[in-house]
Amino acid sequence: MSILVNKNTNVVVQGITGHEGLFHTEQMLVYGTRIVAGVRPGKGGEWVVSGKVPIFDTVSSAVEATGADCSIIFVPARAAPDAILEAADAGIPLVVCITEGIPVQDMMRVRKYLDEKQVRLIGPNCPGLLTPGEAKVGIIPGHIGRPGNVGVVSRSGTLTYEVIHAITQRGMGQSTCVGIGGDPVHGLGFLETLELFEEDPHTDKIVLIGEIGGNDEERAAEFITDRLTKPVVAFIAGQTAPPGKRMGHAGAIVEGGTGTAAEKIKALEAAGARVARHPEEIADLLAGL
Amino acid sequence: MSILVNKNTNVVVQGITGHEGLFHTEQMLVYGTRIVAGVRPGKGGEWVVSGKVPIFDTVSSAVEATGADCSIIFVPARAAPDAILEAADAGIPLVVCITEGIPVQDMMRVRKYLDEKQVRLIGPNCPGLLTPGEAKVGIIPGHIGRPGNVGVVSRSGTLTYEVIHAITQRGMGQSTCVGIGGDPVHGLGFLETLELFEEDPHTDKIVLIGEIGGNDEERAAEFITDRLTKPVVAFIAGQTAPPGKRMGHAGAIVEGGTGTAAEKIKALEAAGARVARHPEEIADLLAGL
Amino acid sequence: MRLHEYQSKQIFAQNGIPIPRGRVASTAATAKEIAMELGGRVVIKAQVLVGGRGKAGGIRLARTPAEAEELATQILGMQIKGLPVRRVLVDEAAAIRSEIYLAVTNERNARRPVMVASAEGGVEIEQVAHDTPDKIVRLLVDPLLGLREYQAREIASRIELPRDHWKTFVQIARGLYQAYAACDATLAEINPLVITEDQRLIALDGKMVLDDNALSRHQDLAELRDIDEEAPVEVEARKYGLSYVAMDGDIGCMVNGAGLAMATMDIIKFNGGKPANFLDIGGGAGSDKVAAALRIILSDPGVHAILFNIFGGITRCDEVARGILAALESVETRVPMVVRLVGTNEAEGRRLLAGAKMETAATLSEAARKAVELAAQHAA
Amino acid sequence: MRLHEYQSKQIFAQNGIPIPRGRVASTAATAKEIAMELGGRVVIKAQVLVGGRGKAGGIRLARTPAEAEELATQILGMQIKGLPVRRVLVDEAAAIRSEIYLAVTNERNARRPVMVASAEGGVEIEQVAHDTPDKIVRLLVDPLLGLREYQAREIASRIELPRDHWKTFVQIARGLYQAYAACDATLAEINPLVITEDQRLIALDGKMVLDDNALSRHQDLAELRDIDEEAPVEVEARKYGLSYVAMDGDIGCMVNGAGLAMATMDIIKFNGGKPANFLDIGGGAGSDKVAAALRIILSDPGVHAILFNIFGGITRCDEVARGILAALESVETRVPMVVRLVGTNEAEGRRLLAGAKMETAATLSEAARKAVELAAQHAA
Repeated sequence: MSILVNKNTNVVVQGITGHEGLFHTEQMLVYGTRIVAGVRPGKGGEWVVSGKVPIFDTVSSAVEATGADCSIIFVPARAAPDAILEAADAGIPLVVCITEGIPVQDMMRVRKYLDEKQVRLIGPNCPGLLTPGEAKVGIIPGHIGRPGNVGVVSRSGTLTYEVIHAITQRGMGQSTCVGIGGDPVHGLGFLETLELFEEDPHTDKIVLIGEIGGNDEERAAEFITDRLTKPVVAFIAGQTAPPGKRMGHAGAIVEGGTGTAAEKIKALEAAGARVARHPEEIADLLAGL
Repeated sequence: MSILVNKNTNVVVQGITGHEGLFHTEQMLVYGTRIVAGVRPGKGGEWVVSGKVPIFDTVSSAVEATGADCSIIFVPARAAPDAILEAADAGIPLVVCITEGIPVQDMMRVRKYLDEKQVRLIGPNCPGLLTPGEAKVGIIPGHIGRPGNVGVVSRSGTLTYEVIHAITQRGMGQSTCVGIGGDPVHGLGFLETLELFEEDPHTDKIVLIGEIGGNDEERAAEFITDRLTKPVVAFIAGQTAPPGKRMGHAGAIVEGGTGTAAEKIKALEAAGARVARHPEEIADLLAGL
Repeated sequence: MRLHEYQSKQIFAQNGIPIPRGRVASTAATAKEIAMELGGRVVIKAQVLVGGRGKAGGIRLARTPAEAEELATQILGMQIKGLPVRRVLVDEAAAIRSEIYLAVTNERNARRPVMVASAEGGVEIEQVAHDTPDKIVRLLVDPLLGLREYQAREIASRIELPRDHWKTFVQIARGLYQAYAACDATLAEINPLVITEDQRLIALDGKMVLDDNALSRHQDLAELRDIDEEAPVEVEARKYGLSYVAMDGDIGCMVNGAGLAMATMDIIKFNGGKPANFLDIGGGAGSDKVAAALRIILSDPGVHAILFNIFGGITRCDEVARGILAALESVETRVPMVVRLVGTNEAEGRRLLAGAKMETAATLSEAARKAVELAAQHAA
Repeated sequence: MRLHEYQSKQIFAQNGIPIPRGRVASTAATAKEIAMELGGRVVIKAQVLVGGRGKAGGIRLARTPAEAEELATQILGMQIKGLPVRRVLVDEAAAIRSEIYLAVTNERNARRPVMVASAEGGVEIEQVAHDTPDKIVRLLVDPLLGLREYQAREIASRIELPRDHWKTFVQIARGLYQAYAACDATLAEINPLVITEDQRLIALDGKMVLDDNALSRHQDLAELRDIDEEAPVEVEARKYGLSYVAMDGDIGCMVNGAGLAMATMDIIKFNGGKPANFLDIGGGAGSDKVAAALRIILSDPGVHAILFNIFGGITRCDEVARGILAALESVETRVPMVVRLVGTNEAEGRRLLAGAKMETAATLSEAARKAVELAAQHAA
């Protein structure tokens, strides 16, 4: 079992003919993900990946022809807001946007529009989803995961891979790994993901990887206190980050004295989460649960 | 009994210091309507109508101080879209906009915004509401109505007064009279009003006054067929109107061969409504029900 | 307010839509000059604000500047549906491979803008809609987001536009939407949008209708109004804030309120007569407004009787009666008049008018019957 | 990207916000000229991209052109928080009656723009927020509708602005929002917005921070970047697409991925060391990128050791190792290095690097401990 994606998820890849799109389509296919279609305006009717995946001009035509129920977006930042809206308008219930560098005001408008629709957005600027043994919809290296009962949710990319890898190395496995992305305005957050893990009968423990900036972690802590029955191990990156400086991710910035790692750690500890002091401690704490 | 407004409705008047606003505020007060506040930015703290009505700078402060649950708008067309949004944001559930001449693209944006809110808009470019004996929120001459069991809904102004007057003259009375307005994009339509009349235990018969343009009447006919149990007398103004010409109301225009009176009459007759051939027949048909 | 083709196309061009090279001329000599500048075959197009120019001979192809001059002379001498042609547009002729229809207008039910497109351009879209409705693509636009690129592509895909043209088509569709939104249009239409033999997309004809309610915030557009193209009475009516539409009957109508005005016309017809106009004098009928309305009605030589229908609500009947009396002093009337006053102070109003040379009526039916009768007598 | 005060205020003025008369000068002579033009008391303001200019003596009042020249000379010779002052803004001095705070920024949780205002302007808003939170008014804006007039009035009402100023305030607030939206800003701030003795509202100081992700569509704004105001290493890092933030520790870090880079700094601190920088080399670490990163790290004389932390996912460890080896050939290193490679092809990667003069580590903790140790030895 898993949340969000599994082996029956039918995926359409928006921006399938680009360098990244094509590479990761192949990787996802190798992993066993059901990639049913690609979209690239003007190339409808062609095929990619040795004739395995048909290309459509529009998401709506891809959905009509293939019944795709999940989209992954690799188009450049300039076109990505449009791509998200197109997927939403085509009725796709789950949209994963890998694209980095979308202006934040664009994302505010997109989110406003999506709020009226029945659609879940993951990302942007995220590594996507991995349900080990079933499907990968994103760019998380598939081989580092292993089916299991740990749900992983994170704002980060490679740090998440580290943690997944470490969990696997310790003989444990993951139900689903969710990269929610490093942008200040994004889709699915910690709250909604924790809720999904809480409801998932095959997730028994949860790893939450936060970082400086915003107060998603503080709100997650409230949720942990109020609603979550499953144990959580957390880590907050950026304990040494100086204020006012963007640490790579557009959302990783301490502004006006808020969004510090110290606050987040305090909130999570108060909520009963085990907070690792450094990333290697995560798997240790998890094993001890 | 009535729909939408009654003697307990607390009304705030937006644009109370203007010529129209002040005049009709007095008229509404004379009728017995509970006018609890007026709004005019920059004049907060003053009073109008011989110290009877306090002025506030913003709708939100008026609502806070007086608990107003209905707003009527007399501000000029340029400022009216803002006035509607302000009322909606202040949490007012019923907004009546008398203002004529609002650009239609403005109204499309306003409606889009209102769709997300729990607010009912009447108008714009409408005469408002009259619940005889209880309250008038608008500009319908109060003395022409009389409490009774006929619900009146209309896209017109003076034509509606004619009909109300004629109904009263024949010894019948009205539950509520609703002027939905003559603009192509407006708030409450025939459908929603018919639904309210259907649910209102004190409304037994309904008069529907339509006109050329759009297909609100056709959709009303569908509703009459599908859901309405109460008898309807209808009249459609503009049987002699030439195509492509705007007949006074911005919405009264036959475009591309649709929106003709003939089509509307046909649809309403097919739905079982008695359709008057000229306005004086309305009260006759009603009396015969 | 409707814009001329050449005005609409200038707005299109400002919004990135390719249009043919060309200019407007009010003399045949200028038309010839423009043809010479363009250096080839040109199309001479009458600029009048009515449809059916082509059928009326108002659009002609000229192969040489001399022919352009000759055809311009002919067209500038024409009247199309009663309107004299005062200007022609001289456009470079295009070699047309195929014709598309593209427009944006207001969808009342959805309360949103709608893009309308068809691979069958160059003809009346109503005809296409009637004959082959599935050839028309309709796509609603969120008024707060505007037309997005993917939506324009969706349209291109659904009208089966060859993929080579998608990029330009997206630009044109978004430009058209932009023109519609920026100008507060109720219609912005390209018909036809052509694919030329050399594979370009060009807006060959253009039409824009602007929202009269929004003109006050578009001073530049309001100035494009071509008063020459309007019936002088409509120009006069607008000046006095009157809503007037000419019709071909013989009974002039003066009514307060648009719905009531339409209903008055309806009852005239029901009684066997024909209304000469729609006229709403609005609320509060001062004598100058009533006088202007009277003059406008009487300027139509086909009018043989006038019917006043006034419902006194907020405005009292006696006030209106005084307005009518004052107006009658300044306007000479040549036809019989029937007045019907109902509502607040109706008795006093009728009493005031009894002295004037007017028939009064208690009901609308009676008023209509009398007006029909009197008009017939007067015409005879 | 942060704009200078004078740049921000020019954008404000373009959006209808009143600003003081004034110009920017890079010499004291020009400052004197401007003061003469303005013909009265002027304020000389250092244009540097850091806060606290006032406290550092970078904002001074001059009563005469001569004094303006003198003060400009002083200020143009200053360094503020390490940044040399290269330009001063010479503004007409205002007689201030009261000071207001007004800004628009992104509200992450609500995913909307938020207007922030306070009657307590002229001081750090964080301080006001901390001391008297109820003096701060916050109002969310629908990003699809923008700031409406009634919302601006609502703000004016809630900060208890005298009613005489509402009209101008509404114009200023909407102008500020417009500037924020048109420039893709993440912050547009007027602090203080003053009411002058003669009852005008003026934006006395201005600050704009732009969204780096949106600069590609604002070429004009991107050109406003003042490279002089940035640490040369940050300019260099941006050139190579590297994300670099200087810190004051002694252990340089080179990591793939932002979260992992932060975590690496955290573990250095956990092991008693201090990171010298944040540096994310991103995915696919080619030798030129690694070399540039090395040069940047080594340009900091405080660096006494370098820690490479690479997680090989899609990018394989052996590829990264080759990138490092190639980079080492072109850059002379003067400090000990520790490398930790994990993930795809980690064994091969470690084998490749074994030949280089680098310590390797199997775990991040071990790598951090070694780096801390080596840095201490090197510094000694």
